Amino acid sequence: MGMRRYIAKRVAHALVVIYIVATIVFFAVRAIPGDPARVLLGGDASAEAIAALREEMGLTEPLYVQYIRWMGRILQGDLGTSVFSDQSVLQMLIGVAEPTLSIAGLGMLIALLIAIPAGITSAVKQYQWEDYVATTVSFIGISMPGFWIGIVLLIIFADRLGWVPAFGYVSFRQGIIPWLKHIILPALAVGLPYGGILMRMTRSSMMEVLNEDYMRTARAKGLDGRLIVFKHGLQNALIPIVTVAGILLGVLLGGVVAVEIVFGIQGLGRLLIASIQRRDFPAIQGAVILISFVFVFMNLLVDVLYTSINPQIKYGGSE
Amino acid sequence: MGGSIEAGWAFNAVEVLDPHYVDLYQQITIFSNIFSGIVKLDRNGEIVGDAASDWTLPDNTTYEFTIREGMTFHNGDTLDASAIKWSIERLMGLDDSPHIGKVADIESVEAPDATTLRINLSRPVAPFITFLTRGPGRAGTIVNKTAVEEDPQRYRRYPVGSGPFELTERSTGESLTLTAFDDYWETDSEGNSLPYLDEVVINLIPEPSTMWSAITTDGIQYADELPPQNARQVQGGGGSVDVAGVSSGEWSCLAMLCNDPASDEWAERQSYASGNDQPTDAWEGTDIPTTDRRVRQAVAMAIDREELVSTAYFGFAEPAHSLINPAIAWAYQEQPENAQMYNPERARELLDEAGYTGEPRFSGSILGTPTDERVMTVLQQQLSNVGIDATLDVQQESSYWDNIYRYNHMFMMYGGGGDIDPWMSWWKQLRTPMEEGSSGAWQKNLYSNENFDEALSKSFNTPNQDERIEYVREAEQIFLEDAPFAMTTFPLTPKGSVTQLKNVGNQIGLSNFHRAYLEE
Amino acid sequence: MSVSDLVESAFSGSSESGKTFGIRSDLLERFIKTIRRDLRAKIGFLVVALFGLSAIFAPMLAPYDPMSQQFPILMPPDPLSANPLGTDSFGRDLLSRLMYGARISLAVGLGAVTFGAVLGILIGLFAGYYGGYIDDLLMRAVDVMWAFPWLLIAIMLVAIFGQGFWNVMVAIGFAYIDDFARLARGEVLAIREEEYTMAAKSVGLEDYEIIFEEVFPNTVAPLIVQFTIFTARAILAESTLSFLGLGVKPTTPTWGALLGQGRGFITQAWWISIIPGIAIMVTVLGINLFGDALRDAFDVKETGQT
Amino acid sequence: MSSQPRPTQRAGPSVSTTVTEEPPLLAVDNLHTTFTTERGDVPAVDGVSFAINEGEVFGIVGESGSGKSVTALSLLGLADGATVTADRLCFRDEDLLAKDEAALREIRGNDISMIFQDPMSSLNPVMTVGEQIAEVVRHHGDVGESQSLFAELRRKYVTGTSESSASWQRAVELLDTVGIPDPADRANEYPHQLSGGMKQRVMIAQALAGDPDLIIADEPTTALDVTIEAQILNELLDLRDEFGVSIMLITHDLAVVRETCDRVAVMYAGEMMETADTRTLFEDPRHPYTRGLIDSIPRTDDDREWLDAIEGNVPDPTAKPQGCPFRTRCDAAFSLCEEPLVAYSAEEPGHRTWCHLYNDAVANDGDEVQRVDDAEAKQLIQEHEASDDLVTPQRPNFGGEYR
Repeated sequence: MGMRRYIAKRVAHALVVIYIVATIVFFAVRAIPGDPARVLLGGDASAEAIAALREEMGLTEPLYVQYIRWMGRILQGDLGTSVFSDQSVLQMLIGVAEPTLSIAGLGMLIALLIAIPAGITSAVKQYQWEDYVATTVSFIGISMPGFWIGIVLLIIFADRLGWVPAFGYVSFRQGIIPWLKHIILPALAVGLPYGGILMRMTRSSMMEVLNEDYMRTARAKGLDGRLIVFKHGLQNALIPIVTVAGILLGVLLGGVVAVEIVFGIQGLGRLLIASIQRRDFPAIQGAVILISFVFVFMNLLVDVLYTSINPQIKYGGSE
Repeated sequence: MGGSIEAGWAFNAVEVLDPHYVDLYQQITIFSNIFSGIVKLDRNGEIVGDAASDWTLPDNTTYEFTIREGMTFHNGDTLDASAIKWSIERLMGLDDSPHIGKVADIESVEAPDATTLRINLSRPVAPFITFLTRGPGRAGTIVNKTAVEEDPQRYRRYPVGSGPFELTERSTGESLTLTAFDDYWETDSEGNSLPYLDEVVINLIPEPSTMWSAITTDGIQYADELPPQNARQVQGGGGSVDVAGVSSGEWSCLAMLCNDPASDEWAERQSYASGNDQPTDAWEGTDIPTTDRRVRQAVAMAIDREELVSTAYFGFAEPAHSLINPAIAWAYQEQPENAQMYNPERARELLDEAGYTGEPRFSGSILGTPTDERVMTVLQQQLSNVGIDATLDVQQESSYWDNIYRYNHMFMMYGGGGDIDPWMSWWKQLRTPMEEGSSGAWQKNLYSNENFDEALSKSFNTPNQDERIEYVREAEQIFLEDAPFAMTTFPLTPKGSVTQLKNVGNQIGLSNFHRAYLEE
Repeated sequence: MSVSDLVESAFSGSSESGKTFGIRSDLLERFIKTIRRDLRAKIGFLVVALFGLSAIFAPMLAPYDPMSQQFPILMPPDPLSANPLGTDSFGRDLLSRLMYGARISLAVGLGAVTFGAVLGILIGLFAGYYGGYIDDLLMRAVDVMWAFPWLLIAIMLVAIFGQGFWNVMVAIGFAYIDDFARLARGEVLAIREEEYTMAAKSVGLEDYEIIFEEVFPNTVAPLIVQFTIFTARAILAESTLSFLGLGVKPTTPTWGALLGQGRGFITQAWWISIIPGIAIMVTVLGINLFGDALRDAFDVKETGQT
Repeated sequence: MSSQPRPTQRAGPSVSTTVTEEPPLLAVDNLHTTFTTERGDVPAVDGVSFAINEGEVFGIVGESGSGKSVTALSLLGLADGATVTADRLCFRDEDLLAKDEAALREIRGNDISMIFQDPMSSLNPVMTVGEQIAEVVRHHGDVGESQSLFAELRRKYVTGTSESSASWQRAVELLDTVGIPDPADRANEYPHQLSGGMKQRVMIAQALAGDPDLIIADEPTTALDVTIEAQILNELLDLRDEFGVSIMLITHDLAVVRETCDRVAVMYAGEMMETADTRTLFEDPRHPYTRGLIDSIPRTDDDREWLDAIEGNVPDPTAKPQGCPFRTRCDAAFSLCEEPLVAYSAEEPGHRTWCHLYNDAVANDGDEVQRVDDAEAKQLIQEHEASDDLVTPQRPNFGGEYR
């Protein structure tokens, strides 16, 4: 049936994109000046030792050979071994993915919880005080660097008030409450700017919907205001927002990197930056692939969700 | 007593803990809780027995150790002379180990019986005994045969030693758990078995500010390294945190290019150090002021070390007037004669003499890593005060190392750590590079002086400390005369512990918990 | 659907929509009218002007040399003292550094978006105008770019080409290419079939003539709005990169770098990280307000999809 | 017949003296609907009076922008951002102006329901047509299904409306009534799956769902092609016969009026021009504008060019000419036309014309003025004027109604 074929098509497309991304990254990292062998052995290692290690790491082979080898391994789901830690990149990624995804997830949740109601309110109460408050706040939210929000929150709630720990991450497996305590500030830091944008979106989208003929129809039927907004308006208003939420993931993921640094959380972003500084090629490639993967597939998911909340589209995509 | 503590290490990811591969101080400070050495440094920085109860030098090239009885590895294997023999010979076989040089002069290792270990050197090596210390030395740190042979790769991350603690758990980028080793041989004066602590969880907290808030909010009880700017807040105590600034045998300087790598004299020679056959032509047709000794002396005098200490280090450093660092108790002098002292007037005179009178007198760039940034920023200002215009080139570590061996910068931030013998800061760094052997292998600034080389060789071949000190002083004087390095500071590492935590061993920058305890 | 659209719509105040064509003639006029009429525009313009000027004239206005370490370190702000905004950890005057910082931050912001806009618009125009496989090719390329979160692109580029003013500018701008491309393409598609394009074709104008003389001018309005809003984002981007230590040379004062340097002192010298943050916030807020007003003035359509 | 001048009575009462005895279903007297914009006040409806009786089809005809749709919206308080005033706005003698939003909701859908011009945009794209009808049934409240916000949202987002529920059954029934084939399946489809005609039928079914006494159909057929148009109109008439519901049919198309309406009012620029029963209007059109319209009927197939019959365009509502808004385009315009308009009754009961040609002081042959006694004429006009100023109830400007 249409749905399945549509998804299949999009998945294929997504995979192609990821493949290209991976390829670009492969060559990009090798363009980064600096020698992993030297970083690994430390500055003062002997030339011989370094040469030996480069050999061992397969860095001496011609680029295309390296590339083919690497692709081969990727296809078997092997992302290689970290130059720096002798550890399978996959394991490393799994290790760091949890905190990052926790923060991103909670961040997005916060964003949505703030954005949707606020957006609706300010659309419905257009040019009344609720609208002005919501709009102003969202504007301020949009205008702050996420990591800076993080710093401010850290100073206030962790350092001054001491309500939550200032650093690190504990897995939810060690208990939901501690987990939340560790990620709430980072999540807020990434969520607020994101929520700001979403709120603006919701507002304008909702306002368009409110002016639609079918909303007038609903009123002519004698339905009560709240019912009209939430039953007839909301779903229509959400249609564009869903798409946007997906796109914004990029913004959000980007935000998480800096926020992880502020809160000293060993996440994907941190790993990526550290790996780049150490020229840990396999790790960099792995991280980038993972990020693009999450990004592309979240958007795929969003597209599917989109088609499901919008009965008007036949699965030809949202074009 | 007992109890367990959370500790913080300012590091991204501590992976390799196999002492024969470990290169970074944060790793040393961890594994010296896990391993025993043949010898170790006591709290005064003196070398004392560890696995060896005692040792003698029948002659200049032979070390004979008496090994304690009843020591075992964490996995139950007995630790006797032959186990140590195996450990040393393993290192001798590891080409890719950064420490192989330390055992290069070993002719043979013998273990005639369980309690006797004899090491024969091919020639006298004065600092040799320091190589065998548990912490910084690493050559004499004893690894476990069974575990290594089982899986060398795994051993790098899950080392098995014989120290007071064993590594029981680790999660990458997060934490390592050290658990007290019940069969640890050593006891305190009352005969209580050591260590007192049951468990030390080492959290990796790369973020200085979060390290600080962690220890102030009692998230951790010990910090291997605190951000100096915060540490300075609690100096003088009073708070819930005690901070100790300890020397880890660390020194730092501004290395100055002493010769043109492309010159006839050096074109070949530089490759012994750098491994690049083609010397850079970066200097072609340009004059390199720092090749003039007077200029180097001037730079050394332009540096206000007190200000450096207070601004760049927030007080956590000693001003360095020479290259012998405080951790080398027997050779360290705060101000030897002709020490490098702050004297801007004289510096300007010297620069005038050298013919650099312009405005600026000359310009050059300083190469450094992000960690050097504070120091570089202050130096830049100080150099400009004597008319030298320095631009800062901050490189990520990887590209820093690439650049430094291209000799394309006039100034380089450089230093060393864990140097517990003068040889460690001199031999590879400043001696003339040779095609064979480690001499000058780490030359950053192409310095060469026969007399200096000579003095070093002598001091290297004279194990007897009293005779040796003469040659050390001689070399030091030549160093101060030629000023290949403008010394800046001996950095101190601010170690923080909550007031209840007592008696952590911080000699030469270590964090040894094996006598540490929590006060009720 | 591209980020550009969502940002557009995210910032759009009015739900009234409808494309405006042939606005080139009265563009400037509308500009001025907007500023005169719309409060948001007024505020925004004033803020931007204020920071812009203080940046341009920093050498004259700044009380001290931003590099000279002449004061006691970590002095808290005190309006009446020599350092109204306090000093940093080297004893440098924060106010002066902030002023000089504005130069780089704003310059990088503008430069980055200009770079992204020029490339993106070119791509978009050609893709949209020619359609067919050229379109496919260019747009697939854009798709791939879009699969990278912007920060990734920036980090990579900086890692490869090294830090420094121009590199960072490009690194940031690179991430906007796809957004501009999509927007420009969308606009072109919308008006490609308009009468005047047809007319131009019929009188036998060269393609490039049509593109640049007929089509492009009519895509200007949305692009201007886009440009304004992205400048705001570029400034944020710069601050993030500098904060990660991947910005313009570590030693040059930019707002982000100041923030970064403040990081180690959060607990004892909040002002080092808070004050530059506020500067960033106010500027970006100003630009956003301005852009928002512009959108309403230009009555730019907010499209849901690409 | 005597051409004896009869003093015309006040509009209000005169309305009730039309064909039937019992009070009209809907009585509108001197309705004003004014939008406040930054370009000044816009009087979209400017003094409109008419009445609709039980079971009657009443047509309001006029060009686009003549205020006919706004009139309809004003009745139900759906004219957003407008201030509505009237001497009288009564449904079954209940004053609609006096009602607050909540009270109006009770009226909407239940007593008076609307059918809008464009079925494509007037149906909610994300709800099945069945549900869109069913919710009205529930709102009508005699099926005993909860219509609380929570219940409704649960139906919408969680459970969906059960096919066995009374409201759904009724919805299917209604779809059947309006002639939609296999309604049970159709009920589960979304608007975009239906043809234009189908959609409009759904709209009608929806309008019927609360079995109202009055259906306001605002250009119900403009968006449809001619063949469908006929079907839909017949559908409406059948319903009238079947349920005895009254219909207020708003259109720009006199042909449609002739086919369907019992009585009709002609509007121009927010004001009434003429009202009469359909036959009379077509046989004896008195207003020049009405004549213009009738002359142009043959060309109804196209709905833009037909006004060529009358030169010029509808005046900008913000800048309406003094007195008769039509005078600028009127061939018969003369000295009195700048005086405020008042209604002049003709012989036919209920036939009234807002044109000074019919002032008793004016002698004319219906197209041209022979003689005017200005003094007397103006005096007569003032009498009409005077009779208008009494306290007018008004509905405040609600703005958007989503509270």
